[in-house]
Amino acid sequence: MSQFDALFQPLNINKLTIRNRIVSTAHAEVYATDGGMTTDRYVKYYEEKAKGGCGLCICGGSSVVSIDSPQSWWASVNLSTDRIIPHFQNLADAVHKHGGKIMIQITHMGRRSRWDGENWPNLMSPSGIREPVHRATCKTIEVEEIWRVIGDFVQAARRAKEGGLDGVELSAVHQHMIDQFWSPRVNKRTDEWGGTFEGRMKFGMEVLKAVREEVGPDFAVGLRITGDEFHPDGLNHDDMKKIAQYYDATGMVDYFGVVGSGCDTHNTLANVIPNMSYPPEPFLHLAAGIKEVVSVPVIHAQNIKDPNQAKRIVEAGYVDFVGMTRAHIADPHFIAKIKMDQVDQIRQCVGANYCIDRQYQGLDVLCIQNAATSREYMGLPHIIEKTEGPIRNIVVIGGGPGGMEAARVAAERGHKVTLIEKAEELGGQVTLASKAPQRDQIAGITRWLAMELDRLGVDVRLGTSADEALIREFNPDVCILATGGIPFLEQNPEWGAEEGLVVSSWDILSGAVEPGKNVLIYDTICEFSGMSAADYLAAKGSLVELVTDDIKPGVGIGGTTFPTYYRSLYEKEVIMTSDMILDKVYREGESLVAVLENEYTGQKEERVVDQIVVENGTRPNEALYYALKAESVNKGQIDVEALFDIKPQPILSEAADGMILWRLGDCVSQRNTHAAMYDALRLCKDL
Amino acid sequence: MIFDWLPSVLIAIVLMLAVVGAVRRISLWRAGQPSPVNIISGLMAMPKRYLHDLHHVVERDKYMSRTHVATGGGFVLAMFLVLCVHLFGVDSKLLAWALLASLVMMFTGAIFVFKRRRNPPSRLSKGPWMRLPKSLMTFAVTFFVLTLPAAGILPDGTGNVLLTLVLSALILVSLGEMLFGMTWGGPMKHAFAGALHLAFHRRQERFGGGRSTGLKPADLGVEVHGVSKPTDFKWNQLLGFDACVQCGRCEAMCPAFAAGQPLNPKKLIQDMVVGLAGGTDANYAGSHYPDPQGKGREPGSAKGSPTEVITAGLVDAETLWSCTTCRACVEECPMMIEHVDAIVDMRRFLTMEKGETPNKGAEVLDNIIATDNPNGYAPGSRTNWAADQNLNVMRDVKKAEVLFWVSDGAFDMRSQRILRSFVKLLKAANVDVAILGDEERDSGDVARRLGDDATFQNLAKRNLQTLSQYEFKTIVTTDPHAFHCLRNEYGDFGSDALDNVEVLHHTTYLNRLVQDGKLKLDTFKGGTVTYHDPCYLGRYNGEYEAPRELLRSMGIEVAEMERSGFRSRCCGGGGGAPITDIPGEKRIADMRVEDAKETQADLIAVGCQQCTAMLEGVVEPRPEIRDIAEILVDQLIEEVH
Amino acid sequence: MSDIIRRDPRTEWIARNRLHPLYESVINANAGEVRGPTGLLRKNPHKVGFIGPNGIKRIDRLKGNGQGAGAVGRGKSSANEPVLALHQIEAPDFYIMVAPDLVGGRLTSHDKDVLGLAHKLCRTYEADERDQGRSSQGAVVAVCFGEMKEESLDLAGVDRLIHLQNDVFEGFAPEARLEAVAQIEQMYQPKHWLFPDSIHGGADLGSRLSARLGERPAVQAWQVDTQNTVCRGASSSIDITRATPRILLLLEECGDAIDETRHEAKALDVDAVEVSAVNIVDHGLMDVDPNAIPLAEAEFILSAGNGIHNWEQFHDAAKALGATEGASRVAVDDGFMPRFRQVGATGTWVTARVYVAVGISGAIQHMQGIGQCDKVVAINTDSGCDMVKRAALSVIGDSEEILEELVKIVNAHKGQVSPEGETLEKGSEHAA
Amino acid sequence: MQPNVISLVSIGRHPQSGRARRSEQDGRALELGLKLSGSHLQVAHAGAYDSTFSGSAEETVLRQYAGMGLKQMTVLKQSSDADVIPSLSHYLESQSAQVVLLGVRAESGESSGMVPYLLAESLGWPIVSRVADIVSIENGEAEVLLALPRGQRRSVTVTLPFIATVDNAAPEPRQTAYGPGQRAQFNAVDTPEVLDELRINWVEAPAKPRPKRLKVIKAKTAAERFKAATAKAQGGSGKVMKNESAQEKAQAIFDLLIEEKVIR
Repeated sequence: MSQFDALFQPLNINKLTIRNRIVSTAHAEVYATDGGMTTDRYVKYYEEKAKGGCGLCICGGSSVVSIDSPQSWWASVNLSTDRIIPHFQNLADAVHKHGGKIMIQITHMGRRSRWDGENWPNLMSPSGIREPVHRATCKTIEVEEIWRVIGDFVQAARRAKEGGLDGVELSAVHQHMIDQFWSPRVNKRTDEWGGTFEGRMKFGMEVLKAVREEVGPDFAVGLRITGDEFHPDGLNHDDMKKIAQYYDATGMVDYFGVVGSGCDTHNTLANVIPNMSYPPEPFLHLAAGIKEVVSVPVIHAQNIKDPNQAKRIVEAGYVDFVGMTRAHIADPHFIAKIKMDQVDQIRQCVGANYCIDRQYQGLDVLCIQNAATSREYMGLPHIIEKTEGPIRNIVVIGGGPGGMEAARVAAERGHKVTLIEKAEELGGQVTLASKAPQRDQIAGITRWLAMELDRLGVDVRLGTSADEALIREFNPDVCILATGGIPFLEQNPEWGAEEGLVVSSWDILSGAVEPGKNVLIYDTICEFSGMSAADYLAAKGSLVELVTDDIKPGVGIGGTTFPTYYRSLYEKEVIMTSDMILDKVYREGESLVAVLENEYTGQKEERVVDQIVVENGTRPNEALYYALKAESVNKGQIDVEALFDIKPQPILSEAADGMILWRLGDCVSQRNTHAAMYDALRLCKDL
Repeated sequence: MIFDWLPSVLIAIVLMLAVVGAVRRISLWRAGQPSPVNIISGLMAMPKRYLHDLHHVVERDKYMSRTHVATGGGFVLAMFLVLCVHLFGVDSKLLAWALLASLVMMFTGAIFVFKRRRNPPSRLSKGPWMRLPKSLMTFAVTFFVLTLPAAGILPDGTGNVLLTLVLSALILVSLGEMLFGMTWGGPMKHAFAGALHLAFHRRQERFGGGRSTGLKPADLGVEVHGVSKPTDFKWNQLLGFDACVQCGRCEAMCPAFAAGQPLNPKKLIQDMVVGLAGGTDANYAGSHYPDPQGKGREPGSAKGSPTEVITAGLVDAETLWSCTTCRACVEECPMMIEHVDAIVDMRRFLTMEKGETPNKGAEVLDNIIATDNPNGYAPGSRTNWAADQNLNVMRDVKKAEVLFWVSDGAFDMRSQRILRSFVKLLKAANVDVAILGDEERDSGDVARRLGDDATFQNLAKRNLQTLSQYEFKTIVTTDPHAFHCLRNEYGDFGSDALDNVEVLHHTTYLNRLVQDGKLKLDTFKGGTVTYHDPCYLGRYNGEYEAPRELLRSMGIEVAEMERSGFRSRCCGGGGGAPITDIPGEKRIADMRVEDAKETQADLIAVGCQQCTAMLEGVVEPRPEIRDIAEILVDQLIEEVH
Repeated sequence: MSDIIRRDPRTEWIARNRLHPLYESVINANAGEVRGPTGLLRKNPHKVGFIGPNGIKRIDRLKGNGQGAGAVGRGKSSANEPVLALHQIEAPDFYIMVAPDLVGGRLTSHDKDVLGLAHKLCRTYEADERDQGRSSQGAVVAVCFGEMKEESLDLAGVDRLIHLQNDVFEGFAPEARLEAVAQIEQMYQPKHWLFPDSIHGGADLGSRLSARLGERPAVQAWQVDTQNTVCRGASSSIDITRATPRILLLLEECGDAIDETRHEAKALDVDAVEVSAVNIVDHGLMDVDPNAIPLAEAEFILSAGNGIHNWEQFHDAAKALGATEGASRVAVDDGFMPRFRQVGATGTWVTARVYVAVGISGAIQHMQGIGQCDKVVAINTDSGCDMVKRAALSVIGDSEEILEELVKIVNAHKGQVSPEGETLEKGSEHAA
Repeated sequence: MQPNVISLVSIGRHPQSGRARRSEQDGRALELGLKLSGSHLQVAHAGAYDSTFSGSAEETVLRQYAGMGLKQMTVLKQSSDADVIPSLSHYLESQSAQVVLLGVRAESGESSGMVPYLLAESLGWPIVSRVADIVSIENGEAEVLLALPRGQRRSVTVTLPFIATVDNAAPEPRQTAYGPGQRAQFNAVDTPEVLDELRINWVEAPAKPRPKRLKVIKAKTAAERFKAATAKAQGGSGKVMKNESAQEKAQAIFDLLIEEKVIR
């Protein structure tokens, strides 16, 4: 046993024995295709968590029970047809095989969805009030429809049970149909389905009763609720305690999952999956409050990412189970590593929210730092096996996330690896990114890699600038260039980068350039770097205006992250200006003048500032690549067919003397951390 | 010869002296506690035991075994014939010629003894033992010369006064050593005591290929528990100490000695001899106890007498606590001395009477008493590990083909991996298995080895009580220590719970499954594998083959370590040694991993969670360490149903 | 009314022209916030900027853009601290005595919980009296000994204060304190005596008083009303429900601290206390090895982050200061400190009275771990970091230099205090 | 001159198994007693001693105490619902004890920790609580180390006779040995028995764990609750020193450390 004993006390949910206190809570995976069927990818994704020791997986966040609750644009599971049953059987078998348990969240989304796709339904909600995040207009649900939806819940629960799943979780959270009825914010009805407390409770109660009747007393049925909607006209914590008690009293609920915050506005939505700017477990008090009043186990997730943290929460008895969903996305072997006494080897979630932010764009959930997650079905491994082939001499140039991941994977394969980094510390652009306010956690990505490189005995040489001669000295079998990029300030000569009129966001974040008093940031990329530079400058006391030619600053940042930037920037009175192109910069006395041009009208205006920061992305730092390309056996080429197929690069099995040269990450073209690490993993896993 | 009568008189006198010596020696032994033996049948069985069981051990060293056959055999024969020819005066040329031949044989042996003694290995004691080859040769030459007339080679009466006197002196010298020394306490004592030890051995079951390794239960409620002074030993244990030939084979095998912990089994037995006879260790001429901390005990400073407390001046308690109870010394001892019994007997005194179990000992014992497990975990959490295993629990099913004895590995994350692997294999083979769940308790192994037999017996009785409620044919366990307790030690407590129950180690059981085709295995492709024999599986229970056969069934050709099988070196984890944690110069586990590294192994296969823990505690780089069940599970071909 | 824009074209014109002689005054006049009748900040987005020399609209936030745009009122509107209602008692009809631990001269959260409970009991008694048609008002009295640093007794619910500050009560003086409370008991006959059941002295004093008065106290009590009390017993394995006695030794979180009212904290007189025959004499605190104290319990922590470059100096400084060592996650991940020294959500939660963070900018997880620390001192090069925002004292600059100076001062101080380097400092030291 | 020391022991409770055991603190009290007066130490226990005693869990535990090297132990016969104070104080008075040692709090029963205080009051002796060690006893005075929170120690002197409660910080009790424990004699003594009447009316129930309070958010509006939950901890306006010399900065820190008494 270990210091984490508290996490390994089994606990029952109804008749279901959960082997530990760690749960992967319901989230939209965006992996169900073919009309909402769980695919091989879906199954393997959950199987990996079960294999890694996760106690309970609740899959299928927002899986729909009705045909008119659309699921296609975020590819959730569709329980409105019997077609799903055999798929569930595969899923259940895969998880049970490893001792895990699996349930599914079922729901009707009501107004919290989009109508413009699939069957083009009319969305329904208790009082037809529009939902802002999805810009969802809807009709007022009629009583006949209410009973039909209740029936759909029953059928969906039956399908889950017949498919061999261990239980269902009714979603009464995130402003789905049940809590739409609960919340006075949206339920303005005066009939028996609204008005009084009992009236507002009625829909959920009827669903619960009908489902319980269908599945019998022994099948696990949970209820996921909010702990406080944080809306002035919504449900507060005391309301929720009352509601939880009310449902608990029926004896028909086997557990409560508690989520802090409502989420039908952009700002509250960000709370639901707290990113790295939040304190640890910010809403635990809400879950603990619910636990005080109910008699069944309580599950709580939200920013619980570390074993010590989880242990502390469970040990103290605030809740019975901790949800560690993103923690499992970052490392599905989280539990196994605790058990193997490898806590320091856990790849810890840093709260970058790449996963959820992709989901809100209708894209499949991926992990910013673990490219194997959800690609298990393609054969991308979480545990890298040692090679049975020749041991190679590998040199990696560049200690950013791509280079470090390449070095890590190569070293796990058992090769002799040297990593050369020009700077005095590892991390590359991630280190820069971590300098911004509330973004320090992101450095966890490369800090983990650095610890792994150390553990694996990679020869890391810092403060070493690599050139052709140095590389030749190593006489490597494979040379991997991950030298990253260089800020691209020369695109428009009128910006005066040559004369030093503008500086880059790197200059600012690295501290190479002192913050000005009155700064204009021109951001064409509209992702993290520009927002971070603005936040950084404002935190240092600069007056900041953030200008973009795009439709809004930070438009490329996902739905759970831009709100926290906005909170921070607005609070610091950063002016955000969109639709303006930086035309030119000139000096006027002590000051700099930025000439901006409205994209749509061509009208120009000026800003007098004392510092101009341009964030215009990077150009590849590729001089070394071209210097080495000719002498390499593969002429620097990567076989993309093999690469995309997750197959070994053919050159590895060809008996050719000389050095193989690959490049990856921003040193090819600017993409992101995940892209660099994905390439590193798929290139090096077969080395 | 001038004085024809002289040799026979001399022989008779020395024989008389030898009888006096024997009486004294026997009385020293009889000061020990009673231990019933059958004197007649013991003596009758003795020659066969000598030729078979003892020789079987000696035979491991061919040089010494031939030397001993020649010397010892020659001497016994010669002595018999000397008595016939020279004492009783049987006049037979044939006998005389036979005597000459046996003396030649003895002399030849003695030459080899002499050669051995010219540059003896460090394990051999020196001192009086250095003169032994000379005494042997003197005996042979003397009686050879003396017998020449009787054989008719020289005429009767050859020689003069001088020759007679010389021969007489030599007779006294050589017979003094060979007969009087044998009983009074010279190097030849081993022959006398050794022979009797074979006859009256406390573990008669050991002879004829048998195995007797379970500790004898301590009497509880007596005035003093355990052995405090030499006379607290059973008389035949004292006899056993006297049988020691100081060959140092135990010393060479002892892991604690090699690690520089203050234990040398040979010295310990010699100290016991000092204790039983009284005196000091000044005459001891072998290696002393290692002294890693420079506490400095001068030879001669260890004093004892039959009635003095052993740990008050004769042997340091640390010496007793250094033992891992690995039985390597016992296995190696040609005189079949039981070192481990003696050590545990003395530990019983230290723990049950003095309350002086070192380091974590007291805490562990307290925990075992209060929670039935050594680390003080909640007894109700014993089955937590199996929450996802869907295992039957005996309380529910009442009967099963196989009872899986989980042991305290249930509380340890590392060991749980072994348990889960084993369960998976059982399931793949469709075995009807159940566990005791939270009703199981620590087997008592550690408590017993730490000398707390009261707690051991308490646990044993309660476990037996639990077991007696259920029906099963086989007990299987992944823990060789629990295996040993259940199989060899629980029988002493008058319960029928284990009657007709086969107790098996998991490797034995798994091997049966594999041989019966119940488990299909893939070929292993993971580099070189060596196998570490757990002491409590191998030496204690003789199971060397099943684990190896299992490995072979996966296509693994075991790269054997130099010390493997019955000579396997302990991991350092037995006998509560990690708990008492007596410092040495090295760690035993480190040495064991070094052994493995010499085979170029990438993987050390093990069959014991304690060994796994000890070997994994060695700092990397080192070979990977996995239980055989874990290796098997990775090669298991799962049938798709 | 509020949406009518008030314009003054002339001022606007002056504001546009930086060379106008009245420019400064106009701008300055507009420098203040413009607020509407409800007090909300008013902005007119149409009026930002002016026309620059090239005939292009220009925004210059530093120098001003004319009306409403100049010198933005940065920093938080110093939100009016709400003034809490004062709970006044003219002449108390009964008293509830609370003897807080006052660790380091300040109320602990345990003390505040007990005070809160005292008020809860008070209110119930008052209500009971009202139900009987009588009017009665109780006062919560804090009975304090020794040094007092607490500045918000009024906010913690102290109606009346008995503060005994006299040499005989300083340090460890259980007998004198018992005499004092016994005398207070005689003078005021309080309805209850409440003590924190703590190792800071509350349990001891409460037990002494109970024994003196021969009254059975409720010990380890955590759920209390005027009728019944629930106590933990048998190593916290059982709950004992019993009638509420007069003396209560209360566990942490037995009540909710006062947060909505202010109280008078008016001094209450006590006659001079006779302390006869002292059998226990205090000789002060002993020095202990700070690194032998578990991090979670340590009183004084010197904690290192990635701003440390001279680790040897850091360890020396910790030694000189007698502080327990802590570390940030980064310092641990980077291998400079062992894992068990890690402070924060992912490591150990600490409770130090003084936490000195050297080169730790304050990741949010770290801040959670030091949430219960009283005084945080930040040594950092970045004055904008979160640790500085959290700290009671921040010094900005190179940590190596500052630690060096600090060690010098401490060593000089030590030389003065105990030139012979005694381990036991006799006499004057007290920590109540 | 060896002081007359009496250690009092009770039946403990193992936190994991709930079984009766040698109590942590009483064991330490006994150990301290052995240190102070060796074989002269008297040990007493007030509890049931009747026909069911032999073979009971209580006997096992008392024999564990005895196994620390006691030849005999006094059992003051008391039924389980008795108030042990009269019995104990009667006994202590009769033995003219000078130092009485016992744990701070019992591990079973009410565990109020009041026994030592009531004994002290009834005997009129001083009491020191949470003793880590008794360094010396000379001239009718004992030098005692008290255990304070956070691992701190205080040195006090106390006049004899006195009662001391022994903290977990005191040296661990020695190992208990089976043989001596089994052979120890129990001297059962009849002492006055007084029913604990108050306790009869108490209701006992198994305790549920009591999670520590999390942040208390009393904010009224939704926005305030939102902010309070998601904002990071900030202490507010501390003093910031930027341009002073390193020496001045160090002095400011030092002053604070002195003020807070963490440097003495």
